[in-house]
Amino acid sequence: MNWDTWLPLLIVLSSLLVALVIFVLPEDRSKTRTTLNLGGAALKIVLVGIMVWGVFNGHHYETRLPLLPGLDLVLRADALSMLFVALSAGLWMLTTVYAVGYLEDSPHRSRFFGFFSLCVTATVGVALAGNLITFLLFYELLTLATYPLIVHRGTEAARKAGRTYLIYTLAGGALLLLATIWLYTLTGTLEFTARGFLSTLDSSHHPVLVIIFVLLITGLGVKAAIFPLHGWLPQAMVAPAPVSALLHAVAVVKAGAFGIIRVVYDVFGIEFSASLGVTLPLAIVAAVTIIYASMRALFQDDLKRRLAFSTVSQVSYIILGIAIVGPMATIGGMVHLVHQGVMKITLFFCAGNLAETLGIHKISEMNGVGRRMPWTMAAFTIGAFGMIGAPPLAGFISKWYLGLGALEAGQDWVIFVLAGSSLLNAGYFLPILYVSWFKEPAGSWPAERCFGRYETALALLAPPVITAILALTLGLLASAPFSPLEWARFITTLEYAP
Amino acid sequence: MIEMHWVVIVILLPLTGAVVCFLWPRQTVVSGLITAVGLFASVLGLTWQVLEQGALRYAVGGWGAPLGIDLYVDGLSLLMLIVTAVVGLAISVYSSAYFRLDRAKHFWPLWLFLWAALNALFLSADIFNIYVTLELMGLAAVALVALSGGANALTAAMRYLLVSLLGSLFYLMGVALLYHSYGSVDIAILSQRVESSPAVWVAIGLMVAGLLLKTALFPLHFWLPPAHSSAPAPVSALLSALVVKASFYILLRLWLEVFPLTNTVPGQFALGQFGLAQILGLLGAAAVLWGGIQALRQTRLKLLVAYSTVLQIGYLFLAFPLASIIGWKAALYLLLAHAVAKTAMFMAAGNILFYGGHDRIADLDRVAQRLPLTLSAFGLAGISLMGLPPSGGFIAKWLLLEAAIRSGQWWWGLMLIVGGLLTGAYVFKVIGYAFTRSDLPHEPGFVPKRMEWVALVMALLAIVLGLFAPLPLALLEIGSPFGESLR
Amino acid sequence: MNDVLLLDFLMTLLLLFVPGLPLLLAFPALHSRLPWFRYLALLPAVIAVAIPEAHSVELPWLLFGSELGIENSSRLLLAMSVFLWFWVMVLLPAARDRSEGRPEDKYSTVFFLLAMTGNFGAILAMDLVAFFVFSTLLGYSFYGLLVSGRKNKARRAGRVYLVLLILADLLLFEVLLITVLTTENLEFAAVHQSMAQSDSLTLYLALVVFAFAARAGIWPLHFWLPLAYRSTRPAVALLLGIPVVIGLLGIVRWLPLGEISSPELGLIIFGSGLVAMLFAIFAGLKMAQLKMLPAYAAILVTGLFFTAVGAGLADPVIWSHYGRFAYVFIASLGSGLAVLVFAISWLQVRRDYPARSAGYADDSNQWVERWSGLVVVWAGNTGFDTLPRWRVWWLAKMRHLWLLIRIWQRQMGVYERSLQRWGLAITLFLLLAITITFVMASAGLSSSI
Amino acid sequence: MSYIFLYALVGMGLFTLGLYALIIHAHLLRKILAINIMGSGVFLVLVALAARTEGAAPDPVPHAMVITGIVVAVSATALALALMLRVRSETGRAELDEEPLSKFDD
Repeated sequence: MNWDTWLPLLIVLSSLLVALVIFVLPEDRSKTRTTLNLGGAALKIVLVGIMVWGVFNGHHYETRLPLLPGLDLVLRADALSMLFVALSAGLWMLTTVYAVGYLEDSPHRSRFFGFFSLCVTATVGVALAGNLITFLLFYELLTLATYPLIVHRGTEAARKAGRTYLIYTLAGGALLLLATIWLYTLTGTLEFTARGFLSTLDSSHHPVLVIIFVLLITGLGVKAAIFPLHGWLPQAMVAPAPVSALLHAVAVVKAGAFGIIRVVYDVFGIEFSASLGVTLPLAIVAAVTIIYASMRALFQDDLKRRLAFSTVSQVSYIILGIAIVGPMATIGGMVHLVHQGVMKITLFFCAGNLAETLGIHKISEMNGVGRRMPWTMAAFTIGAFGMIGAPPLAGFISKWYLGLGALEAGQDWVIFVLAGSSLLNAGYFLPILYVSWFKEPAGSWPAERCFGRYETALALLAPPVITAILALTLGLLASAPFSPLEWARFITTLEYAP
Repeated sequence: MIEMHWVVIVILLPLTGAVVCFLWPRQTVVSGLITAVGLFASVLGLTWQVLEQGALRYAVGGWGAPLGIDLYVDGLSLLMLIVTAVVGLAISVYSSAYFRLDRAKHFWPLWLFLWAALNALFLSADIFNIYVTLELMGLAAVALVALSGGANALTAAMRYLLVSLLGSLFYLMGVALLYHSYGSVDIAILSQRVESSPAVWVAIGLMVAGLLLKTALFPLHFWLPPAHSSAPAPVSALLSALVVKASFYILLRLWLEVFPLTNTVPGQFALGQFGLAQILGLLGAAAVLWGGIQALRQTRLKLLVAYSTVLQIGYLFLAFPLASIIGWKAALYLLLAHAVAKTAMFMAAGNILFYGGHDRIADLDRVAQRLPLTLSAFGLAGISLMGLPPSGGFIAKWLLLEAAIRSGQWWWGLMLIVGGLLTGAYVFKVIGYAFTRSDLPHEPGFVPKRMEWVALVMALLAIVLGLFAPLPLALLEIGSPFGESLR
Repeated sequence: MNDVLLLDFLMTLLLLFVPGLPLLLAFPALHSRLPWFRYLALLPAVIAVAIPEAHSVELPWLLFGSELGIENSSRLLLAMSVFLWFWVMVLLPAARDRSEGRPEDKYSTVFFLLAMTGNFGAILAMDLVAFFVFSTLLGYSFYGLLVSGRKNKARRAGRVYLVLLILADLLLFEVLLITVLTTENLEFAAVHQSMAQSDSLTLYLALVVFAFAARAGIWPLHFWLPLAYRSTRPAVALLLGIPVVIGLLGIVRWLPLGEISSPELGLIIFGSGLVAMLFAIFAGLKMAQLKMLPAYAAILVTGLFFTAVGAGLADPVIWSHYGRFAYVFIASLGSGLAVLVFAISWLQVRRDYPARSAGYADDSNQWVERWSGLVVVWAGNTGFDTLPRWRVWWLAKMRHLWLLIRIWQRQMGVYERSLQRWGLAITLFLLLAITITFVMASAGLSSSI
Repeated sequence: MSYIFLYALVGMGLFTLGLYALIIHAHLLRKILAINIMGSGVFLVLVALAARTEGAAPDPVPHAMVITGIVVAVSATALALALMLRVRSETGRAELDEEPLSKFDD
C-alpha cells in the first residue's frame, strides 16, 4: 500500500466511516458515540498534520478512482486544499466537543452525529477534490448532509428553513452541474491546475466561457451566500447552535467560497479570468453583498440572525479578495477563509451558550449578560472585534491584505467598501458588547439552567474560549511559520509565479 | 468444460418455479425464494459467459429462424437481464415478508411468470416473439395489480389490461406490416433489409405508438399512476422498475436496429426519423414537467412515487433526439439507476403504509424517528432520482447532459435539470413531513426488519452505482448494440 | 561576550514585559489570585525607566514583524506614564474579593490593565503597526473605562469617544496601507524617509493628523473630552491625559517632521491650533464646573502643540529648533493634566465636605478627625473604598501626633484657601507659564543656533 | 393481388372500428369486445399479407403467428372477463371510474 496514494482517501474516510458506524449505533450508546466522534476527529487532525507537512516539503498526495470513462474521482492535496482541510479538521474537533455538550440528553443524537460527520466528510472532500466533478460530488453531498441537521428540531420553522435551504442549494447545484459538463465538453478535462487550464482555448470560445463562469459562480454563490442568493442562510439559523457554527464557519458557506477560489484560480486562472473581464463584476457583487448584508445585520434583534447576516457579509470578503486581481488581495481572501472561520465559529458558539444556558436568543435580552457569563462574553468580544478588523486580531490581518491588494491593483474603491464595512460591523457588534457588559441585568434570564462549577457546561465553554484564543493568536502570530498567512503566501507564489 | 445453456435456463427456471409455486401453495414462499436466488445466480452465470464469449446467439432446440425461436444476448439485453435479476431478487425477499399466505400463493406464481416473460422478452431475437412475451408480461402484470383486491385496484387493473392489450395490438399490426414488406421478423435480418417505404413508416408509427402507450410516455401515461399506486408495494416496485422498462427496451431495440434509416438513406427519410426523435424528445420533456408537477401536487405517497415514474420515463426519451452513443448509454444507465432506486422507493413507501396504515404525506408523523432505515432508503433513492452525486442517477444525468451539450442541443439538458429540481422538491416534501409530528398521531404497526433492510440495500445500491459506473458502461459495449458510426 | 548576550536577553525580556505583564495580568483568572498585582504590572516599566540603556527588540513573528524599543525620549514618556499609573493604581479599590466587588470594579481593573498595556506598548513601539495596535488597544479599553461607570453622561462621553476612535482607526488603517505600498519597512525612521519622497505624502500627512487629532481630542474633534472630564470617576479622570498624550505622540512619531515641507497643510494646522487655543480660553471662561477645567486646559495646550506642528510642517527649519522638546512637552502635558485633576478634585472635596459629611463633623471638633475625614471622603470619591476602615486605625494611632499634624494642616489650610480663591487663575497661569517657557526656550535655542 | 389487398383493408377497417368502439363505450364488456375486434383485424391483415407474391403458395409463417396470437387473445379475453366480473362485484357496475384518483382505499 502506497501511503502517498491513500492518504487523501484516508482523511475522507476518517469521518465517513465514523458517520456510518454512528448511524447504526443505538441511541443510548452515547459513550461509544462520543469516543468514536472524538477519535475520528483526532485521527483526522493527525492525518492532516502529516499531510500539511508533506505538502510543504513537496510531497504529492493523490487518490484516483475511476468514476466515468475518462473522468476520475480525484482527491489531491495541494497547498490551497490544505488550507481548507486544516481548518475543517481543526474546527470539527472543537465543534464535536461542543455538540456533545450541547446535545446532551436530547433525542436523535445518533442521527445528528451521523450527519454531522457526514457533513465534515463532504467538506473535507470539497477541500481535497482534485477536479471539478469530484468537487461537485462532495458539494452536493454537503447539501444533503446538512439538510437533516437544519431540520433536526423537527419544528415547522425548521422544516421551512430546510425547504428554503434546499430550494437554493439544489438549484445552485444544478447550475453548477450544467456548467461543469459544458466545460467538460469544451476541454475534455476538469482537473484543477494551478493558473487554470482554459487559457489555451481558442478565443472564439470566450463568450461561452464567460457564460460558464457566470453559471459556476452563481451555482457556488448560493452556498457562499452572495447577494442576492443569500436568503437561505438567515433562515437556516433555526438549526441547533453547533450546526450553525459549523455551517457558517466551515462547511457550507466556506465550501461555496472555496469553490469560487478554485474556479477562479485553478479552472480559469486568475490572469485569464481578468482578461475575460469577469473579475470586476464579481468584485462589485461581493462589495454589494458586504455592504448590503451589514446593513441588514444592523436591524436584526435575533442574535443568530444578526450573526448570519454578518456571515453573509464576511464571506464576501473572501470573494472580494479573489476578484481583486493581485497577489496581495489573494493572500487576503485566502487567509480570511481561515480567519473568518475561526472568528465566526467563536461567535456562534457563544450565541449557542447564551441560548443553552440562559435561554437568550435576542440581543434585547442580553443586558448585563457579561456578568453572568464572563468567559463566554469575553470570547464573543474577541470574535466581534476580530470581525470589525481591530488589531491585532485575525480579522485585521485579512483586512490588511485586502486593502493592500486593492491599492496594489489600483482598485481604490475597495478601500471605501472595507472602511464602510468596518464601520457597519462596529455598528452592529459594539452595541451587543455594550449591553452585555455595561447594562444592568433585567432581573431573571429567560430560561436559566445551572451547570455547576463554571458559568456553563465545560464542553460548551472550552470550544469558544479556544477559538477566541486562536483568533487572537492567528492575528498576533500571523508571521509565524505555518500560520494561515504564511500558507496563503505560499499558495499565492504558486498561483502567480511567472 | 460443460457448456451451460444459461440463456435457456434464465427463461425456464422461473417458469418451472412458477409452476411449482402454483402446485404446492404451502411451500410457495420457499420455492419462490429458491427460484429467485437460482435465477440470480443463473444471470450471473450468463453474464460471465457473455463476458467470456461476447454476444451470443442461441437457436432454441436447434431449429433456427424463421420457424424456430432464436435467442440473442448482447450488452444491452444482458444489462436488462441483470437489472431484472437484481430488482427481482430484492422484490422476492421483500415479498416474502410482505404478503400473508393467502395472497402469497397468488403472488408467487404470477411474479415468477412475469419474470420469465421479462427474461424471454429481453432475450428474444425476433419481433414476433417480443410480441408474445410482451403480452405474457402484460397479463401477468395486470393480474398482479388486481392482487390487492378493492375497487380501486380492480379498476386500475382493468384499465391497465385494456391499455396493455391495445398497445400490443398496435405493435402486432406493425409487426404484420414489417413482415409483409421484408418477409422476416428476425431483428438482425430486418436491420439489413429495412429501407424507407410508406409501409415501413406506417409500421414504425404503429409500433412506436403501441410501445409508447405501454411505456406510459406523456400523454399516454394516464393508466400508470392508478395502476402503480393501487397495487401492493412489491408489485408497484416491479411494475415501475421492470415492466415499463421492458417496452422501452423494445422501442430502443427497434430504434437502434430495425429503424436506423438515418444511416442507410440520407435525405428525406432521415429527416423523418430526426423529426420523430424530436417529437419523442418533446414528449419526454413534457413528461418531465407534467410528472414532476403532478408528483408535487399529490397528497398520497404512492401516487407521488408513481408520478415520479412518469417523470423518469420522460428522461429516458430525452436520449432520442441526441442520437449518440453517450446518449443511449446515459438512457440505459438511467434505466438501471431508476429501476433500483424506484424499487427502493416503492418499498419504502410500502413500509410506511405498512407501518401507519395509510400513506397521506401530510400525516407521516415522525417517520424519520420511527422508521429511520425506511426513511434513509427513501432519501437515498430520492438522491439517485434527483441525480445528485454520488449516485447512479447522477452518472446518467451527467452522461445525458454531456450528450446534450456535445450535440449542441443543450435545451434537452435544461429539461434534465428542471426535472432534477422537481424531483428534489417532491422528495424533500416527503422527507420534510417525516421529521415532524402530525396532527393525527396513529397507532404504529409492525414492519418486519427484512422489508426495511431490503429497501435500504436497494437504495444503497442506487448510490453505489454512482461509484462504479465504468463497469456497467463497459458491459453495454458487448456486441456494440449502439453501432459504431454514430459517435 | 556571554555577559553581553545575557544582558541583551534580559533587556529584551524586560521590554517584552513592559506591555506584556499588564496584558497577562489583565486576565481575571491571573490577577484575582495575586496580591499587589496592580503594582506588579507596573514593575517592569519602572525598571525600564530606571535602567538608562537604549535597547530595541525585533519581533518578526508578531503581526507583520514588529519592533519595540526604548531610548531617552520614550523613557521620559514612560516615566510620566508610570507616575500616572502609579497614582491610579493606588486609588483603585482592591477588588480582590469577588463576592463583594461590584462587577464594574472587576471590569475596571481589566480595562485599566489593558489601557496600561496599550499605553506602554505605544510608547515603546518602533514601527507603525505596533503603535497602531497598542494605541487601538488603549483606545478601546479607555472606552471601556469611560462606560464602565454607572453615570449616563460618562457613557455618552464614551460613545462619542468610541465613534471618533473608530473613525480614527479607519483612517490610520488607510494610512498604513498607503505606507506599505510605498515601503516594505514600517519602522518610523524608514517610513519618514520613504514617505518624504512619496507621491501620496499630502494624503498621508492629512490622514495622520486628522486621525490622531480625533484620538487626542484636539479641537474641533474635542467633544468627548469635556464630557468625559465632567462625568467620569476621578480615577479615570486622572487618566484622561493618556489618550491625549498618545495621540500627540502619534503625530510626532508618524509625521516626518523636519524632513519635509508642506506649507498649505502646515498653515491649516497652525490655524486650527490657534483657533483651538482661543476656543479653549473662551469656553474655559464660560464653563460652569470646575471639573471641566482640565478638559479646556488640554484643548488649549494641544492647540498650542498644533501650532507648533503646523509651523514645523510649513518649514522644517522651525521644527528642527524645537522638535527635540516635543517629547518633553508631551510628558509635561500628561503630568500637568494629572496634577490639575488632583488639585481640582481636592478643591471640590474641600468645598463640599461640610455639607456632605455631617457625621464626621459632629463627631469631633478635632482637626485630626476633620481632616482625616476629608481625606476619606476624597479618597472614597476617587475610588479608594478601603479608607473608612483605616480611619479608625488611623485615629487611634495618630492621636498623639495630632500637634504635628495640626501644623501641617494649618499650612495646608492656608494653601488650600488660596487655591480655592485663585484656583482657576492659578492653573491657567501655570499652564501658560509652561507654554511660555517652552516657546521661549525654543526661541532662545533657535537664536543661539 | 387486389382481393388480398381488400382483405388487408378490411382488417385495417376492423382495427380502426375496434379502436373507435374501445374509446367510445363505457361498459367494460363492450370494451373487451372492441379489443377482440381489433385483434381480429390484425389477424386478418396478417393472414392476408401472407400471400406476398401472386400465384405462389402463401407464406406459412404468418399463419403460425396468427394461431399464437389467437391463443394469446383468448387468454387475455378470459382474464379481462374475469376482471370485469370482479370490478362489477366491487363497484356495482361494469364501468371504469371516471375519477379514479379521488377515492382511495387504504
